[in-house]
Amino acid sequence: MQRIGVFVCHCGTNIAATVDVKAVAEALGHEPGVVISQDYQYMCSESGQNLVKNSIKEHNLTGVVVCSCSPRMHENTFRKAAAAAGLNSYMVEIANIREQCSWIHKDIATATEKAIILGKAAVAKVHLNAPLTAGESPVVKRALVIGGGIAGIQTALDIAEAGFDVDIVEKNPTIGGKMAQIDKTFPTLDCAACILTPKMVEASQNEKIHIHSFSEVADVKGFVGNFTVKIKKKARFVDETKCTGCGLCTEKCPMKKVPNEFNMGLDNRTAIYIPFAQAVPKVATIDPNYCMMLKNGKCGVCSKVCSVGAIDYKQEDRIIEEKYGAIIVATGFNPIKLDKYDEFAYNQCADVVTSLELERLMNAAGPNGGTLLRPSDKTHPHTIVFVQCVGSRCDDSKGKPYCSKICCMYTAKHAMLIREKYPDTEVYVFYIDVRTPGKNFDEFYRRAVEQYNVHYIKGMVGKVTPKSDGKIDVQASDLLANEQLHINADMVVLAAAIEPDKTARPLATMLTTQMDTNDFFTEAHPKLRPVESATAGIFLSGACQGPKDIPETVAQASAAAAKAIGLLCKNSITCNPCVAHSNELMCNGCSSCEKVCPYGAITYVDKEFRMPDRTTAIRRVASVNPAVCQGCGACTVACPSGAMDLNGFSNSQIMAEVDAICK
Amino acid sequence: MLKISKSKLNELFDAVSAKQALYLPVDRNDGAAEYKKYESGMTMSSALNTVRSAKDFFFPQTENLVDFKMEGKNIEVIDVREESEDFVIFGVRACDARSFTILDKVFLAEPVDSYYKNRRDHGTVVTMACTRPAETCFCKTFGIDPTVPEGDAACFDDGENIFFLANNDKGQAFIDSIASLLEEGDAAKLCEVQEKARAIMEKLPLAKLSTENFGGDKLTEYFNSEKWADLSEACLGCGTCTFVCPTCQCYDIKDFNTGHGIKRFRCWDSCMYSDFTKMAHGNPRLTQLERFRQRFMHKLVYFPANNNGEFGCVGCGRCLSKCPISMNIVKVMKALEVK
Amino acid sequence: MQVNENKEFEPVIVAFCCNWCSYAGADLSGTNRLNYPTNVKIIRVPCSCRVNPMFILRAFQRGADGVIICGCHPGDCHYTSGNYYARRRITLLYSMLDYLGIERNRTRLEWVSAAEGAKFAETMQKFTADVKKLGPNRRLEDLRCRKQ
Amino acid sequence: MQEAMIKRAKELLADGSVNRVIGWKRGEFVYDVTPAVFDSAEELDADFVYDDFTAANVSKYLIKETKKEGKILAFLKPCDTYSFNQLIKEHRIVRENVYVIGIPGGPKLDAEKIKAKGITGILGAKNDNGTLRIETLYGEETMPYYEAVSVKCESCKSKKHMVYDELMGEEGDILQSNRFDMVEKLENMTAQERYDFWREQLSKCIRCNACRNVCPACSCEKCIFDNPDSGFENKAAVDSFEENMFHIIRAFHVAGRCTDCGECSRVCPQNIPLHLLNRKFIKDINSLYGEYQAGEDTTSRAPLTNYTTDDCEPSIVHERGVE
Repeated sequence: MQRIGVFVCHCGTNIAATVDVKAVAEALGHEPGVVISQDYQYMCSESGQNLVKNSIKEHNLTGVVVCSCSPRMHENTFRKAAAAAGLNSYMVEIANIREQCSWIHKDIATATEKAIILGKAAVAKVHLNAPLTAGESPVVKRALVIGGGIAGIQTALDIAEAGFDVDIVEKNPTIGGKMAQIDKTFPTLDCAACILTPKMVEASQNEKIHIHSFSEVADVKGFVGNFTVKIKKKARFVDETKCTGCGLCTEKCPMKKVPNEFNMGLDNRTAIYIPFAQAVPKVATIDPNYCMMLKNGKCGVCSKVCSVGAIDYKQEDRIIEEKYGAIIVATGFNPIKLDKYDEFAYNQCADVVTSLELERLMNAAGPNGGTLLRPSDKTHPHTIVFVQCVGSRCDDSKGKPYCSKICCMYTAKHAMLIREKYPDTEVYVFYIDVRTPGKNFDEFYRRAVEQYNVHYIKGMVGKVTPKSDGKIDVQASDLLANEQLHINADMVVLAAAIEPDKTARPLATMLTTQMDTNDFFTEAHPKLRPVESATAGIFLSGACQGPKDIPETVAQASAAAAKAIGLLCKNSITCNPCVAHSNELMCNGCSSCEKVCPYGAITYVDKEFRMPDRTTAIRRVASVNPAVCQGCGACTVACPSGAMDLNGFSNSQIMAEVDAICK
Repeated sequence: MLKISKSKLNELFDAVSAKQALYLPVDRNDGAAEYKKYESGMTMSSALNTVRSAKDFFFPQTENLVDFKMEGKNIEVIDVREESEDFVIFGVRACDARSFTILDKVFLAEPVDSYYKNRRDHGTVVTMACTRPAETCFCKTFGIDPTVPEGDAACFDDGENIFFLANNDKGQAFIDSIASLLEEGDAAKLCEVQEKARAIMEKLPLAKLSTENFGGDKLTEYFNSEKWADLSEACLGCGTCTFVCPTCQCYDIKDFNTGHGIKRFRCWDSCMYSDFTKMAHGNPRLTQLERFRQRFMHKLVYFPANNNGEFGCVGCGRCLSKCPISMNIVKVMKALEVK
Repeated sequence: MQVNENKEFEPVIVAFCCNWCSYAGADLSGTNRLNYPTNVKIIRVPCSCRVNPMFILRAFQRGADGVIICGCHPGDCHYTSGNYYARRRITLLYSMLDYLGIERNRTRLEWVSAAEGAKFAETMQKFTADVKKLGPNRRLEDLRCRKQ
Repeated sequence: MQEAMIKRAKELLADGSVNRVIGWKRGEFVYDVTPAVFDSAEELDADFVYDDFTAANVSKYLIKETKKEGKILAFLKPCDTYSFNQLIKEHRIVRENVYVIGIPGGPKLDAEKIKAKGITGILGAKNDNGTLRIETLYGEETMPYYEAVSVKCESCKSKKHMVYDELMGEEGDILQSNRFDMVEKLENMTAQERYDFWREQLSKCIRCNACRNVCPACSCEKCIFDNPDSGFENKAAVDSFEENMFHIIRAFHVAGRCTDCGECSRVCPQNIPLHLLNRKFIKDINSLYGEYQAGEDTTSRAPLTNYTTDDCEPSIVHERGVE
């Protein structure tokens, strides 16, 4: 018979206001096995925990029930407290009488009645609890960073700094990500390349960092501390080890009409290409969709001109397998496609561009070598209209419900830069409201308005219509002046909403991590664990978790790195002891459990048993690897004989709860 | 001899059931017969026997012994025994009738089983003589004459009429209670029917089966017989034979937790079950062979040993037709017999 | 549960909630103060695939009038595949109960994510109402467990 | 056929390719045959029988038999081979210790069905093209042969052997059986009617466990219903709930593994149509998750240890059929 202590928390008035905590403590005191039952103001407080500790010692309790908030909140708190008092932490059960009782019910009588039943269920369960000790599993001292943008690079650098090997998997031929395409950064207006490319070089030169560019994660198995990942190195038809990046091939390649994705398709590249001058690794890649040689075997110029013979048309995708202790997701973002936004004539008019396209148009390495010209006729624009929140904060199906966060600031930046470089250009910005939280952000925005006379107009652009004379009619409303406007513009820049990269969803499935409805990765706790995913050993870096500007991204990247380092520092991690185990005497070796185990934690062994008829026989029985088992319990139901059971959620425990609730 | 025309039988049933509960064998839609509480209009089954024996009336498959009421930490014991209602079982066959005397030896011997006695005292057994014995019948082997059945009162069917005969006061009381419906009748035709039946008895495939080689003194030669291995080989270890058997009397006592109390009940046990007589130390009969042997040794050796020669079988033949693999006491006796 | 004239029938409802989505969803409806009937009592299980059909029958035996299972939406299972197995098992079980003539509305399965506090509350309100309409569970009850 | 089988069995015993033979043993009457293991030619000559009444499925015995020394010859009817395969799949039978000879199957007869007609004193039974001529203590009785056919053979699903080392007689075909008709009939009843139907049937249950113990899919070392630690042990159905509980859970535990061999219904002393529970699951699985026949092979994944991401939702139960 257990000696159980029951502790009922008031949670200030959160519980006590709707649940008669004294009555609950009183009622549970009469339950069999309960030797002490009392209520307290704040159980999670220092003194509350001490109450538990002291009671355990005084009444030498073998089990503890805390009626309080959700176990997701404080189960660990009380488990630690119990452990501190020398009681196995798995002898603690929580009755959730706040989230699932006091907060949802109004009538004190019925709420109290329910709280008592929930308490009884917890007591009934504790009666069947058994002390559990967590096993240990080793940690592979190597990290995987998925995504080679600024987030991934920063995370990798920090982890390498701490002395651990780290691999970056980047799906594009070069790392650098979106930041590499950006011209200048707010609020300091320093050149993005000037601050990014050194980091890219640093990453490539750090012997702890191993970059798998033009590669994708193909499969993830395993668990925290011990992931096995298959990485697909896509064929780039160039031997990375040989290519010097001299670029001769790209000059000689006859296929010169390939839209250049680095410049947002605003100019062209060749079929064999190096994305941009500072690419890392600086290695050429052949685009099989355009290369004549790969398409119909005619050409082969690049291999002729390559002095080191790096070209290899026969190259195929390779799968490499690597073990990791931690995985950091840094898959980043993309601007949404604007096809659905005909009102802005994005598809109809070349001079209606997205902000990212504008970045390239203004960039020295861009299509026009840095002079801002209209894509259509390469003339200098005199009137430019910026449209904010295109697809952001949007309740219809076309766009995204959330605020993309970065647009207000980069638009202010663009406006300012244009006014700076081309004072003769009029700049209009149509906004819903201007959001400038962040260090020196609002000052920056005000400079745009006050110093640079950018025309900020609160209001929405209704329609953008290209005119025959090449001009663009922008029809909008000024909400403050409450009037309709027509602006005769030369260019329109759309601040397109940003969304998670398309590769994120399938990746989340491989990693068994959760995502929100917008495909942003869900953090383990919105406030307290912002860079961890709910799945142990998987961390979140940068915009894959939500829209972020560069400083925020870098900050989170380092935070994720710190978390990962914390894990990698350990030689082994204690695993969850609430795992399945099979009663070999009951097991008949049918393999049902093995088939449903998502982790391959169940294997079969032939063991010798003494049979009822006093003979010994070899029987095939299931055995569970506690380090691999994650405790889902699928096997326990697949097993008809009930040989398979789950620690902490055993058949008898759950049934005891059922009985207590139903009686 | 008092009789009633079969056409008037329902009047009789109505009269009896007006005074006390009346149970009789009725046909189920699946062709088998079972005892049912009489409701006006029911017709008695002509089947030779019911699937479940009549022992249920005195020794039901499950019965509540005592309750424990739990409130918080206190437990209250509640005696649930109550006086049984008076009832009549009508149309019991000779074999089942004999099974009661066997059960009595178990349950009415000291210490008396009050649950059993309660029902026994309040039940009146009215038997029905057999006219069409089946190939599986071997009651004769155990000295039973199915044409003159035991029971408190016996009935005889001559085709048109049912004749009544009291075997004891209880039976007499029963007949008196329905006397108004009965009339004196000539039993001549009845004797022919009985003779026919007896003639058939002689021709039964199992007519020659005898118990002379069995009994309390045969322990050693049979217990270690090497035949058991073959005999028990195909046994599924199910409880069919024991549960359809009118004389099997083993039971288990179990507690059921209702959530707010405990119901302690007893239920039939089967020596074929793996946990039969399982005790704290474990199970004394670990293999199916041992459990299988137990059943037949009990009926053919142990029981007579303890009950001055009375065997624990009445030859009703239920196990012969119901065993899923058709292994039964007859095959066992024939296999064991030292010729 | 007994019905007596002066008091309206209050069903006992057992809700098995997976720890990662639905239990969190229940917490969320609490955090957002979204009311649902007190009849609903939640049992936390690691995953919907931990719910053994025997638990469901056990609940009815012991006096439950309705049993509902909540798990992560298909595709979101914390254990990747658990709720897919649960879906098949529970579908077949419910179908069998229906086949045996047990009222359909006594059993339900709903996918409730950690973000769907509102859905959780609505689901429980609806389910409780449906079970109330059915009245006390008689077809799958164990008379010995009935409260005197 | 019987003679041919005995002859072949004796050959295999003689040349030492098998050490034992499992088959059926003659009984006291025409119908009470018992599954038995034969070790010698003499035993075979004396007692081996294969006739209208050898309905028993011997494949489950092979769990025990193939763990013994030496090799055993098993005569398997088409339906028995499904059970055999399923047991192989579940690692219950040591394949290399058994030599399988496929033999033609039923329809087999069930003496209980003859007796149900009120025919008693059975001494012999012969099939006189379609009419069953029964010799009894009270003279000859006749009945249509098909009316005496064992419930397991009433709607035969296949005459094809799924596995054998050697085949006697013709290779048969998988049949278009009407085995789901009764299930459909029940599905089309109202909930109340279904409830009443099953109450009437299951209330007959005496918990003898014959259905479970004969079932080739029920091969647990210890059944949860016998295991005091499982929390579900119940030796007798004390309450109608326990009748439901036992049969629902048993059917669920064999769902996707049950080959529909029909033994459960054949052996039930109370004639409960237990196969209708298993067939309900089989029918549901076929319609919801695609045609699946347990025992057809030894490798495929059983429906309940498998899934697709677009499986139907349980709510389908509430939407289809009669409430």
